[in-house]
Amino acid sequence: MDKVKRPAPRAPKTNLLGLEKTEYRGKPSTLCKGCGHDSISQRIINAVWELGLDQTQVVKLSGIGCSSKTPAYFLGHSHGFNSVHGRMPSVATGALVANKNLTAIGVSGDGDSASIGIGQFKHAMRRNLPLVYIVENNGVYGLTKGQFSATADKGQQLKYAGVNDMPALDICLEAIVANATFVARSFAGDAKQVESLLKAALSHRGIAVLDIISPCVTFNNHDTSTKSYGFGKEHQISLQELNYIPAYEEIEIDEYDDEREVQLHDGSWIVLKKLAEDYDPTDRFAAYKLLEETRTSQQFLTGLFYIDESQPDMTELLNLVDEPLASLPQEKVRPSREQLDSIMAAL
Amino acid sequence: MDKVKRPAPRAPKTNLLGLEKTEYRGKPSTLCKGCGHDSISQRIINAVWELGLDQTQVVKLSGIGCSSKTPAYFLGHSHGFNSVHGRMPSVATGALVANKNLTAIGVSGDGDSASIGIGQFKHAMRRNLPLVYIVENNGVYGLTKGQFSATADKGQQLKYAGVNDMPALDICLEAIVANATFVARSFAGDAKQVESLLKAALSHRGIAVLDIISPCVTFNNHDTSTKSYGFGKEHQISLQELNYIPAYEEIEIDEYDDEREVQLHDGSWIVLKKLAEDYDPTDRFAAYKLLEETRTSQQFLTGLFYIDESQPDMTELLNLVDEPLASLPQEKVRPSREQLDSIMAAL
Amino acid sequence: MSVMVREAPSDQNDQGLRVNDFNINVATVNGSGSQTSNNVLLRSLFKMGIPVTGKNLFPSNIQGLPTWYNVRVSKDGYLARRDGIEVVVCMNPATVAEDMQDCAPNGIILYDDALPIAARRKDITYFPMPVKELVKGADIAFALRDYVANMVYVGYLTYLLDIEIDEIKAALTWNFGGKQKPIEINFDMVMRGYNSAKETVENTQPYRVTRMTGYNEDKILVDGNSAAGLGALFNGVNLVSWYPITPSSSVADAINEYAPKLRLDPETGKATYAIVQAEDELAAIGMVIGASWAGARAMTATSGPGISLMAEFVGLAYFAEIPAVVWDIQRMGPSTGLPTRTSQGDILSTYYLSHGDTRHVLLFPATPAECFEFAGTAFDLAERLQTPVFVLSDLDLGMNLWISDKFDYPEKPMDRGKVLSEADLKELSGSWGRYLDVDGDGIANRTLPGNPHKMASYFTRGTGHNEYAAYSERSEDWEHNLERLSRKFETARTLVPAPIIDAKPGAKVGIISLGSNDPAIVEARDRLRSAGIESSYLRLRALPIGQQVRDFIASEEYDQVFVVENNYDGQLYRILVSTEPGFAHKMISVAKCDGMSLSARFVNDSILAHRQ
Amino acid sequence: MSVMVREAPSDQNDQGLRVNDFNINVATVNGSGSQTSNNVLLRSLFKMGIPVTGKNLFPSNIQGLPTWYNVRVSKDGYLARRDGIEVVVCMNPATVAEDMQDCAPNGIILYDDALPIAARRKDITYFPMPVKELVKGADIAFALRDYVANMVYVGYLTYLLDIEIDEIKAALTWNFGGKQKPIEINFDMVMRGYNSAKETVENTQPYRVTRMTGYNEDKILVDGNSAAGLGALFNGVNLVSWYPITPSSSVADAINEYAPKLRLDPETGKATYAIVQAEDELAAIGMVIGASWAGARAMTATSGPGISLMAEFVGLAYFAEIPAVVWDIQRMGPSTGLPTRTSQGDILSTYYLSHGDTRHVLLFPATPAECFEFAGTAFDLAERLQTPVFVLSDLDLGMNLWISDKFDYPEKPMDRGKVLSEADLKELSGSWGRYLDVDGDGIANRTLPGNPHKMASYFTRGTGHNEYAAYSERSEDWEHNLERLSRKFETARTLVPAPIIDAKPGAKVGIISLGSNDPAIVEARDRLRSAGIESSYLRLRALPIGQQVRDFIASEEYDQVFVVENNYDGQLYRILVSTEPGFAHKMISVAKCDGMSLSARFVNDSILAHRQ
Ligand SMILES: Cc1ncc(C[n+]2csc(CCOP(=O)(O)OP(=O)(O)O)c2C)c(N)n1
Ligand SMILES: Cc1ncc(C[n+]2csc(CCOP(=O)(O)OP(=O)(O)O)c2C)c(N)n1
Ligand code: SF4
Ligand code: SF4
Ligand SMILES: [Mg+2]
Ligand SMILES: [Mg+2]
Repeated sequence: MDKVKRPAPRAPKTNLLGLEKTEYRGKPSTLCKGCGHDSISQRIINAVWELGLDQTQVVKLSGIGCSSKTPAYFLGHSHGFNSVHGRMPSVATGALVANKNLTAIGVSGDGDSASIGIGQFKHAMRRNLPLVYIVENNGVYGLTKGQFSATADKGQQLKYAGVNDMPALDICLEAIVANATFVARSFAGDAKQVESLLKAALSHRGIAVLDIISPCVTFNNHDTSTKSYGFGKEHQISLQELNYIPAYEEIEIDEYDDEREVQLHDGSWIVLKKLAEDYDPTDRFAAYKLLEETRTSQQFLTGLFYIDESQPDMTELLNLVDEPLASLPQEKVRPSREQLDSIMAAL
Repeated sequence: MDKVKRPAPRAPKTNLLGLEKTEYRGKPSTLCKGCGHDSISQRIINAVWELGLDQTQVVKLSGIGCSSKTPAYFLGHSHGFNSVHGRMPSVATGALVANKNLTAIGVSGDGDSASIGIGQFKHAMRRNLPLVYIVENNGVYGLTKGQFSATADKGQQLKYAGVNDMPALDICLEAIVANATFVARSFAGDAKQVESLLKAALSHRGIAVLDIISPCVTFNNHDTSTKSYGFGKEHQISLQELNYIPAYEEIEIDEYDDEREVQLHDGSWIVLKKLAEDYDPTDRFAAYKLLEETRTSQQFLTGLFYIDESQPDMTELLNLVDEPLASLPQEKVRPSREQLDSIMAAL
Repeated sequence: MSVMVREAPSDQNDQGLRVNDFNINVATVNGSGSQTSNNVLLRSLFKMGIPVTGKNLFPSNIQGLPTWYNVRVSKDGYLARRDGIEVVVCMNPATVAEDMQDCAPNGIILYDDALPIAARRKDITYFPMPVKELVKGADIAFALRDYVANMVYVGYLTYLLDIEIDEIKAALTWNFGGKQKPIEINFDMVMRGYNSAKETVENTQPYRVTRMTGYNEDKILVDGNSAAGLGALFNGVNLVSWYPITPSSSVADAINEYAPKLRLDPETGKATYAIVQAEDELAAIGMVIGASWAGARAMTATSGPGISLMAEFVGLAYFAEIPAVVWDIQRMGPSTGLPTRTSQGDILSTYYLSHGDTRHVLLFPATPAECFEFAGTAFDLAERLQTPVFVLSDLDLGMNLWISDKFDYPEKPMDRGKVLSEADLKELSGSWGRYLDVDGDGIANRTLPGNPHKMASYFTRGTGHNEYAAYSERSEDWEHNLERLSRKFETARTLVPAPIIDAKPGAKVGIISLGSNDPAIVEARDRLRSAGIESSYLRLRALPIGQQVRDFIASEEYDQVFVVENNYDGQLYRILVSTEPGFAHKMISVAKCDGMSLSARFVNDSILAHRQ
Repeated sequence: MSVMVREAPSDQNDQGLRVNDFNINVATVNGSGSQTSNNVLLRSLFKMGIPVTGKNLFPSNIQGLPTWYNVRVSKDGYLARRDGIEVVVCMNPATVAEDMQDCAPNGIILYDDALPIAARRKDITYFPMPVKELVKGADIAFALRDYVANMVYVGYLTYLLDIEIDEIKAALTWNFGGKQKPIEINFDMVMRGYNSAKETVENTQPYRVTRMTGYNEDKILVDGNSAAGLGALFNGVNLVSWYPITPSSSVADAINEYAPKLRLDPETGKATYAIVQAEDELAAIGMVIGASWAGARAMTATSGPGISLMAEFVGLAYFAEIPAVVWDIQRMGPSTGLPTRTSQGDILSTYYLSHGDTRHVLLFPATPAECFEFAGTAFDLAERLQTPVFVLSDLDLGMNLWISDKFDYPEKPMDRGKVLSEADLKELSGSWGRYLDVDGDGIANRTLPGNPHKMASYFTRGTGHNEYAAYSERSEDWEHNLERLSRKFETARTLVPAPIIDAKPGAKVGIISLGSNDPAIVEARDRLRSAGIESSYLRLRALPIGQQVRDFIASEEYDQVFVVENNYDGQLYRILVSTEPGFAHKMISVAKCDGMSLSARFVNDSILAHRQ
């Protein structure tokens, strides 16, 4: 394959749309100082700004929780919907069927997606819903003051919640088993990786699951917790070095055996630079192996685990007209008098 | 390991409790003639009778569907609970916490467990609930006349429901990923295998998931369907030959490299005779590999995919008194007047 | 119907015959194909111009259990369920004994001669049918035999009752969509039955049908659920997200069937609609809410259990003010109840659905034509009021075939409600409030995602918010918001379909009822009249009630106002009483709930009991 | 309380001082540890024998947003929320301006001298507190500084109001469970505040507290949720399955805390209970139903959104007749609403919860002692009636600390209801009917899984069934079953807790209210009396209503019966009116819903308005 021009490291003051980053801010956060979720919000602002997306064509959806509050804190010019606990996916599904041209970012928590919400999570994967599905994973219910969620490690101890004696659900494994087409894990403390993954996810065709470990500084941040900053900083191992290259930047082709490029639906590229052993993120089976191993060894491995650009997303499968269903004029959605007459005649 | 005395092939007229098999019947079935579910009911009757279980210590639970109706058709002397759609696991959880000495058989359908019920399914796995969880899997909603369920194959066509363009959820994969400790697949048409698996499942510690392909003769039984009798008879491949050996039968130990014996919680054994390549059902990872391969190749592989007898089940983890909570006398559950006084004094 | 028929029912017979005025009950086994025979029977009678209803009494199972089909022919045009069966057809060994017992005095009984016959009654004429023999006689694939066997009783009835053979043939043709082979096979079997009857029977029994005019002309025969589905398609539905449940599934089925014919873009052949089978009812309503929030016309169809599961989500739509259309084809509850029996038992729980202070808009269609119409009304109201709108039909209306007026083509343009476009925002130079009541009707403006105006976006939430959709925990904001919501509810009173009132001068009795009870009320009023009791009738078509309903209840003319409904607790009665406490003393609950549609007799007797 | 206090409120001051009769409002930032300071403040006043209430007004977030703590001291023993704040403590820059504005005429304001101060008012005395300086002065770990800073205002108040220092110390000791280190650190900071005040201030302001007797003796200070948890543990709870939700979580927390001390088997050290955190509310109620079906005492605690999610399952328990205890600690709905504000908005939706004809038993505790008691009552009723029982508390009662009577030890043995043992079945020689009403009270016998008798088993289902639990679609069986269920509901009327009635001779005004409104009613009645209006008061403790409630409503003595509740739609009023339509005309709804508990003033003014 090809030699690649890296994007200019220093981001310009304004983006493709000539807007400054401040334009992409939301309301001030009401989360605890230092909450991982706030840094993820910042990553989203950066990614969307750098991609030069038009905020009015983006929607933000969430369930309930500290994490689910965050859509109020980024992209202030996008429509947002803070729905009910664990049911964000169905709301997003409806919104995207109504207007398939929207770019949808879903924000959820581990309680919201793995406990009450695992059902809708699963079916969103099956449908390959064109949604960037971010799970801000801190292993606890933050907003209700620190109970264990379904992603809490077995044997973990918390001052308030006691010991968790049940095994964790692995968001990434759950996603892949249910046929998700873009599955990655990252760490709120790793700004660069999160942003590259966000950009790639926003360019992906279908569901893109980002399981982002996002420490709850108030209820689950002591170093023994795998969801803490301390643990993350100490133990995070990146599977690859990730670089996103937008479609508009030309890229020259040429062999590099320590690199893989995967072209995304919109023509952009995600470049994966091998760090440890070689890994093929298009091999679903390799993903199982890797994730099962890291789960048992409690390794904190991050990166893009699986990607498949070949699957049609849900709205494609519905064979919808090009125009959003929501904006179709009456002529297009009300059949003719003659059509009614002929049906009446037949009954 | 050891040479093994096979149990007498011909079942005796009465069982350990001196009861005839007819004693284990339920009400007459109201399902369609030839429905796979009816044969599974028969298998349950045989297994429970041959194991000589006391029906009064068994409970039958189900959700809603043709499959979920079947508990009325077997074990007429066991308490049964036909609950609501997709929520059998939570009802079973409550019942088992109330009385951990009960043997619980849960019957569900693919719609009941994979569509509306995947959430409770997942959490039952996590908790290692001591339940024999049978999914009578026909790929459709029988009782509502043949719509696709979440286990219907992608691309499958049905006269009434049209074409299914979504990938299937694989019950066994979903179970293993969520930490189930006994996972098997079988075919309603394979009486011997179903019975061996049922017996093993009834002896297992924790959750035992049986994904039994059970043809819906009315809505999904044409040979092109992977859930049909035709397809099953034609394509079923058994991973192992399974033999269940009850605890009371002595078994002599001695090497056999084409056989594995796994001892179950109650001292009984499940003997797995290798048929194709060797397979270790205690290797979770091998299970993924196998299931993912068979899923992609649309192979119909049956057998015991995974077993782990080492995990405590939910009621063990709760550290409950030996006597069922439900039958504790008032002295044991009402603290003393002194205890109340001291609490009052402290407030 | 409620306006056409006004003569008293008559059991008179001219020269000993009882013409166009009796009940037929066909007892078969479900899954045995009897549905075809019964539909053919019903359709041919309908096409003979005879007022007729067919009610299918089927079990909650797929195959092998008893099923009954009850046909009422009524020259007077009474379409309610009527007790008493004059013509009994027995095809089911499991129930033959009971079925024969149910036969009215001087009735007739047709039965498969293979059935075991209980002691015969003197007053009854028996017609054994050599079904097996006739079926053998025909050369048809073995597999099909069971299915066509039921055509034998159609043949016998055709002969005995004088049904026009051409109409039978026409009905068969219609039923099989013109496919020759099945038409022939089945018609052949009908004729074998017909001829066997002709040869073996001397037709002295009194029951006859004969062609009528003035009633069925340009009427259609259709079920309420198909009408609902068609109504949705003719009123711009964009998304149907549903989860299968009896008796609502046929709403989605109808849409599935008609949509490709009606709603594909002619140029591209692409769809202007989407049908999504959700994983459960929570997801179904969630998708409806998401789609409606984004500006689409979205609906779901369900029944009681689904309504209960939607409770939390409905509260969100109510409070965040998002349109949603939910069809509840009511079946017998509580719980799973009787999935194949009818009821109006979801009125209370739906009206107050979800925690906190909530009240919802409910529509009550009474006929297929109204199902078609209300499909549009529901969307218009949901988008105008920005709130969930429930259409409460029931199994009887939804799944049975009814004689109906042809559906009127929707003349009014669709009302998409207060949606600010980019242009509107420019005009307002971007300043607007999502929950700001600009004109006093309690309804605020909204914008749709994707609106390119920089100030279009707002944040939707189920938590407390102020007029500008900002999060707020302030008491004043909360109260202010609830005040506006109840102002909106007052507006709803003025927008929902007005009741149909048939006020009779001098009537002292007022009757309020709803939905599929209409035929029973109509007939009961005629009976009451012949008993000297004149009544006025208000058919409620929606909640909340408007001024006309209040006036009717308040009217000095009526010393008693009976609230007639098909549930156990008198649910509508409870709502009316708590809405109009001032007149509670004169309202009387007339409620019954046994899985059957109401009969005129029940209504008549209940009211009489209070007039002694 | 409702019986103790009967003098009129007094704003009099002897020698210019206003003693034990004013409000304190402390404005802080949540997550800043102010809870400790406030609890210490409240507890020391309580221990001084002074009637006092503390209401925590906190945001739905974890850290950084404004929080207020409102303390009312009332020598007359009035514990309702009272408008007007005489003593303001400002610690939060974000709200200092508003907080100061809220100060009543002639009030005093204590503030962190680092705060920006708005224009000063003439009538107010200001007390700047050198918080930063005092904190610096003490040598404490940097991390702890923010937390102890709040002790400064405790010190200032202690000096200004004359709070007994020993009680402050005692309260601190209690609060930190005797741990010396934190006690010292905090007490030191209190004293620094105290001394700084003493040195810098000449205490001419009028507000004082002084020890009282006759009120708080052998009373306790406790929140309703802890009482509920303790009540469950003392009444044999076997399973608590719950899903976290504000404001109910502290019920499970209390059980978590006390259970190991109270409910481990002394010999084995094993648990006689289980606490299971479910994956959501559907699972929580499902587990409760499964466990109760198997014979355990099982409960869950939730709030509005959870109640909505439980709707379908509750219908199953109602119809299959399975006990279940559900605590609904009501918060502000609809939807997610205001999770940290109080309301009584779930009455209607819970009473009619689930589709089909359903009505449920609701209990309304008014005090922590009653929460403790009703925890047992709920289990007894659920097992006796074999039906779900809901205990409707609210955030105000559940999460705030209240002065309460000590809890009475449950004397009555637990009522496990009609459960047939193996012996019973032998006696009946195995013949019994699960839904057979043997004694006319509408309640049938049940057996538990595991009962070794051969005939013990039966099949439980939410579908139609006959008296022997066999599946049935027959109309008679269905009606018969619903008839029995309503007979059972009539029985419930006789078993639920009777209302507390305080009838005054000659009273023309009747007042009906429930739950945590009690203090406001008590105080309002005193005000009304001084305005010359005597009233009788019925505190409803349960639905369905029994004879005493009917008689109260029907009583000739009262020309008006006011139904007072903390929601918008007058939900209890609607239920009472539809239950007693004959007296609808004299019932008047007095409802308000702004997230705050009701004030005596609101009740008083609303009733007065109708008496002009
Ligand atoms: C139906 C329902 N049940 C319970 C709650 C209470 N609740 C709010 S947030 C939350 C858990 C949030 O956990 P998570 O999704 O991990 O988000 P986090 O706060 O940790 O970011 C719960 C249980 C609710 N709002 N709705
Ligand atoms: C809440 C709810 N939604 C829908 C239904 C209708 N319903 C009954 S059974 C069923 C599907 C059953 O499918 P499956 O579990 O595969 O059982 P099968 O009939 O195929 O054996 C549905 C949707 C219901 N009973 N309850
Ligand atoms: S509680 Fe935890 S998750 Fe919630 S805002 Fe604070 S730090 Fe973040
Ligand atoms: S419909 Fe299908 S699943 Fe149901 S009973 Fe008939 S064959 Fe079995
Ligand atoms: Mg979390
Ligand atoms: Mg199925």
